[in-house]
Amino acid sequence: MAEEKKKRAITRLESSALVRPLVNKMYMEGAAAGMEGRPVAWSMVNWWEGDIIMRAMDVTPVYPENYGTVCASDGIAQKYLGVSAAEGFPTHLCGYAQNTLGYSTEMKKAGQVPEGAPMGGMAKPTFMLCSEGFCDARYKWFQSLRQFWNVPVWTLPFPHPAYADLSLQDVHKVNVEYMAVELKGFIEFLEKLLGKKLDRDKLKMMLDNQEKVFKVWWDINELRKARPGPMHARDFWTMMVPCYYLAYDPETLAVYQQVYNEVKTRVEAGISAVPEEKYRLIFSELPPWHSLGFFDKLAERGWNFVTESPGYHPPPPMELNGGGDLLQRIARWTYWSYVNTGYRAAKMGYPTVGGAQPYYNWALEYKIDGILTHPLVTCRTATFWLTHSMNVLRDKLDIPGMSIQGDIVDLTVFDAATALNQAPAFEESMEHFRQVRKSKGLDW
Amino acid sequence: MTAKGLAKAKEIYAKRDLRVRELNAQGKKIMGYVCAYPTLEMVTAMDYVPFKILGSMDEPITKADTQVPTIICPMLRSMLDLGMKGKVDFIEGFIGAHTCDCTEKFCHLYQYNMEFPYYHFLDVPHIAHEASFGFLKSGMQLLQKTLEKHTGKKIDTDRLKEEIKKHNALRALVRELYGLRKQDPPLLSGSENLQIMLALMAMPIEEGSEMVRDIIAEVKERKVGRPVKKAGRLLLWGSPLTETSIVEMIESLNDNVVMDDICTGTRHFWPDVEITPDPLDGLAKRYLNDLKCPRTFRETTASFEEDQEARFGYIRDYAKDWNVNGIILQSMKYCDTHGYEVPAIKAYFDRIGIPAMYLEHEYTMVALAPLKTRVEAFLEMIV
Amino acid sequence: MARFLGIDIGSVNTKVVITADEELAFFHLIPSGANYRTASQKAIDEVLKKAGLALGDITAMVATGCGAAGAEFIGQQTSDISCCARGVHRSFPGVRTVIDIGGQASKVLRVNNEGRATNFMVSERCAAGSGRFMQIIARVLQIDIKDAGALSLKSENPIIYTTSCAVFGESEAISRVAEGTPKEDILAGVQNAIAVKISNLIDRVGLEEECAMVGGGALDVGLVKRTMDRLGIPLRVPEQPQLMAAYGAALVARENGPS
Amino acid sequence: MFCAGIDIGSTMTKAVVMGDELVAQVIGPTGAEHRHLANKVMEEALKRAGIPFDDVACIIATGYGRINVPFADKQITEITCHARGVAYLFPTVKTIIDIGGQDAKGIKIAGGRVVNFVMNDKCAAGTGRFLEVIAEALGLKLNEIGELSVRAASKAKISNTCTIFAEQEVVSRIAEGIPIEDILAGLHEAIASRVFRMAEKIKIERDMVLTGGVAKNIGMVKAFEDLLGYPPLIPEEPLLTGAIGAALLGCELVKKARDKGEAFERGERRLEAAKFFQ
Repeated sequence: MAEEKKKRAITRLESSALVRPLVNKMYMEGAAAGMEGRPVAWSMVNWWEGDIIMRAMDVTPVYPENYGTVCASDGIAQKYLGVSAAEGFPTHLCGYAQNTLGYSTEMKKAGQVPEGAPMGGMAKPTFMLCSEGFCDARYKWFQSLRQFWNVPVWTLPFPHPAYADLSLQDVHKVNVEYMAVELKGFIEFLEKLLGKKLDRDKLKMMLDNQEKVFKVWWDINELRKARPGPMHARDFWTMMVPCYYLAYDPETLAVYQQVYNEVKTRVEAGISAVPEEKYRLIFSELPPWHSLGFFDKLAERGWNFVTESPGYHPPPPMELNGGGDLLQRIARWTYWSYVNTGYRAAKMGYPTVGGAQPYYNWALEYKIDGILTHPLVTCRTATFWLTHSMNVLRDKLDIPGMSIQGDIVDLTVFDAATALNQAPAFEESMEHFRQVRKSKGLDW
Repeated sequence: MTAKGLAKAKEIYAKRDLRVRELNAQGKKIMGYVCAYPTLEMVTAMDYVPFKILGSMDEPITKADTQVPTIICPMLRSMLDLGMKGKVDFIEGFIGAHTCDCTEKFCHLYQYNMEFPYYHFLDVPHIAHEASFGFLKSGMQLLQKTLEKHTGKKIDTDRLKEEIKKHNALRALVRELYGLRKQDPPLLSGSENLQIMLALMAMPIEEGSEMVRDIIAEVKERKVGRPVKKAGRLLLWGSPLTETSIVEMIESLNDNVVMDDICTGTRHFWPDVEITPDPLDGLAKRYLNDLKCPRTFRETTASFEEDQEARFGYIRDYAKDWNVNGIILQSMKYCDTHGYEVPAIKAYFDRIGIPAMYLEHEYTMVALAPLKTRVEAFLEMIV
Repeated sequence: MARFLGIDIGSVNTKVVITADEELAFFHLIPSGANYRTASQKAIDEVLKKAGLALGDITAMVATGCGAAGAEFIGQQTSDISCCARGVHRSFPGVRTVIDIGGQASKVLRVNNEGRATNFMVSERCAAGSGRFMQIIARVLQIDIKDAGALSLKSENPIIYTTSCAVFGESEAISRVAEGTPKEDILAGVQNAIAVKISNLIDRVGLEEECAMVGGGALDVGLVKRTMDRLGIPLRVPEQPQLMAAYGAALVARENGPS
Repeated sequence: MFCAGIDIGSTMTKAVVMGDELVAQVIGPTGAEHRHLANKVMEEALKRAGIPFDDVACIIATGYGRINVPFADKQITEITCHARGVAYLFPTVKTIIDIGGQDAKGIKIAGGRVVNFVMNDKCAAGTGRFLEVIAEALGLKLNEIGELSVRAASKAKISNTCTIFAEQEVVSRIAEGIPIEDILAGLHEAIASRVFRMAEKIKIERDMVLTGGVAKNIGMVKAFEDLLGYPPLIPEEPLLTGAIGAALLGCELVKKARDKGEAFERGERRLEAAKFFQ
């Protein structure tokens, strides 16, 4: 009974239920392609750069990172982590990487998808696609996958310009052109590998759809700034996958449009995602997938997670100029998804740097009372900026932060009990800083 | 300072800012840099003394944990910590580079905390495609621009070529110095060598060349303090070592460390820069392709074995030429760049019959005893 | 004058406090033992006896500490961090940073001028970082924990433990004794080890003076001194440092009123 | 020719004298307070072997306390010694798991030689010490807790990793009325799987030999059997493998020297107490 009540603490979006089928479809496609011997690519989150081109060439990408979350919630990840360690990989490496390395070892041993692999497993790759984007340790990971899969690995470069350069349009021009040239190389690589030509009209159609998806997804997040917060982070996490991997797909667009409508209706009717919104919070980094009930317990206390790590959001409306050439358009969006926050920081005179900038902006726009960070022990990239972000919010905006350690794959790290025990103390901090903000004339 | 040769290296190693502070007091400007990738030839062409910013394994981290989590590269944490404690207040600015993920983020956060008058971040691509060289070149041009803007001076092509010659001269001397460890027993111990390398990264280039010249003469002559013959001839691979403690621990056992492939050793100095009509072409090639660090993705569509050959062949050549009978793959914890490399490199050397052991450490001088037991057992294993 | 009760059910001891309004009037402390529920009931009975009161005379009660969940009959519960903040603030209004050395973990918290926690950090659950380390070593050396602190102050050169594990530390202490190392040096070594862990926590939370040390560990004058030496600032220690969370719980009860 | 090996562990000192075979063995007083008295154990071993100190061709010290042993000619790490000793007793061995009082090791062997190893010496969780502490807390003997654990109906979970807090948790779980057998079964499984996970890093292969004090604990043996899917091999006296290996390696050193026509170079032996700390 108590369980039941907890489950209901967060009012989920009905339309978020439409997302699951898309994700399942994605996995079934992957498995099917493997069985029918069609080309399959193991691909990293590549920020809409490589996927769309692979899709246009009828390659079915499967995503080891996302599969890591699947294995984690299934519990089998623990086994794969052990196997990876047995192969000699240090245990401080990315949990998704260790999971994939373990999975690959097992699959190679079995000569097929290993026993007990969830969601039909990941089919043997025809080639692998890396991206340097955001976390460039990842290309080392796919490079080391070659000891299991003797197939080519292609790496998409991803410029990470300096903060000081971010206001310079000519730097962006150079960077986007470099990416576009490399995309050309990638297409040649694919055409040679697959023995077929890229259908540019198809690519253009997909790209148009992708840009529409960015737009509606962005608009949904704009709606979430309303008080009370109409959409809880839990709905975001449910829905983020298609935007990542299936943005080319008209179905995705259709679903997101329904989500938009539902959120809009909620805003107009003043419907909150939690019973009584006492505190508006940002949740930083990927959630503890295995114990999401944790958020219902906090929702009962009036904690509304109105937004979450900006890194998992689509790029904002484009502000960079440049030509309309297809590859340049693709490259520019991917590049923009990384530089937009620094670009904005530059315009604001650098109140902060790196991953902290978006938190700074969103804390202001969403009128945040607190930030709950979830450092992931095996994900340095996600964790690096969290301390700085908390400092900046506290020192510059008088918004307190609390931190609970967790991991992307090792579910044993996260300790909900301790966190809940500390919740009352953190509420005091939020109340305290509310007073401080008032005394400084801030409006929340 | 008056000391020469080994004594000088030891003195600067003991106090890495000793020489640069002296020069700074005499009006010389000091430019900090991070990792082996910033274009030092441009730095010296601007009459700066280059100073490699490093962490310290024996200074406890007390300030940096307010800024960064403890699960990132411990050396970068230490660098930030030392910076916040005012240990690098003599540098006018620093040049960062996108060598690895943590370094990229670190550079921006470091500048945010330190607010140096000058900061440039060089975005070095991780792949060596044809277009990548052009991309790095444009990055170097941007570096040149910001340097010129900051100093009000111009770098002309001839000056840059002169600088390249100077740096190449030092590189040649360093290779000659390493050559002295080919014989058995080596003329120079591994920890002495590391001291010299660390000193070289904290003094002017020509002064460094002179010091190395003196050392070469000195160790050829010296009667006392020569390493003795021991069973193990080890090659040390991996992440930067900024103190000699770990090498000393290793050499306190039945072996000499005769060669290395680490960021504060051969990697920094080994390849020369080819002097091309536009010097930036030669520089781009040297830093992106010839400089060997696991951070660069060496693309290959061939078999995994050929892949390994392309990635590790040069280390095998070291091992052959320096007659190595064991390899220690050392890396500080939380280093992804080296961590991912370990199984592939170990498999490679197992295949060609040189035993290798992975030694993970916490980038600290204390609690070396457990590591010592591991190295001891490794030696008992191979000799 | 209203009476409020606060109980802090810790991993080692259960402490209960009765206040007359905001004043700490009566307290009782017993080992938590194996069963938090029985311990808390017993402690409450005892303190009521001392105060000559019945449960009905208590206006409101709040339970805190790691065993609070086991004492649901008390009704209201809250975080020991908030309670600690409240208790210390009432004792030392000027204090802004609190170090709490508990039986299972150490905490550092920042407190505002109203006794609210504004930032905090809790150590990992490893005995080597908690008050338990000292108890273990004191037992090994056959010294009453009460005297350990005073003795440790005599230490000229504290040992440096070769291990970061309290259990191995125990064996190390034993064989050092056998090798003739003075007891005070062995004790002082423990205090230094803990002081290092404390200052790491403080580095992450940020130190703002005044600073106080509470919890059972604060009864150890040696630990207090060595922490002061390490931080380079004075530390304030309340008369009954181990009661601060229980006292704070009573103050929270007063704020909340009857449930 | 007689050689001696002495394995000074954190809780026990083991000494053997070997000729062509095992001549004498002594397992010395337990507890950290006796560590430094290794010389007494050595004397006892020599007495039982009936061999004068000076007639021992070579004395090798190994184990946690090997560093300052005044009466040893040479020190060799416990990793090499265990491997040698086990390979002597079980020529077919491929993997050794040794759980001592202060660490746990996994050793990979090919042709009697160490080819790979892994060890945990950071914390008591996952070492023999853990079980000792628990046994002490329960007022039981080490062998008793093993026997009890195998009688468990189900396995109770203990949430604390830290030995000290686990000890405390155990006590309160018993107070909650959870059968002691179930708690012990849970603990044995926890330690076994922690050590197992570590040893998997070098890929456990048959034959697998379990050594160290815990190999006498049938609860641990059972827990390992469950994890491995087959029973591990156990030496007759699982505590002695390190000392035996040390003695054997000593004999090899002496032979090597003699084959070269040289005399084996002894240390200046003094039969005095060993030191752990300066």
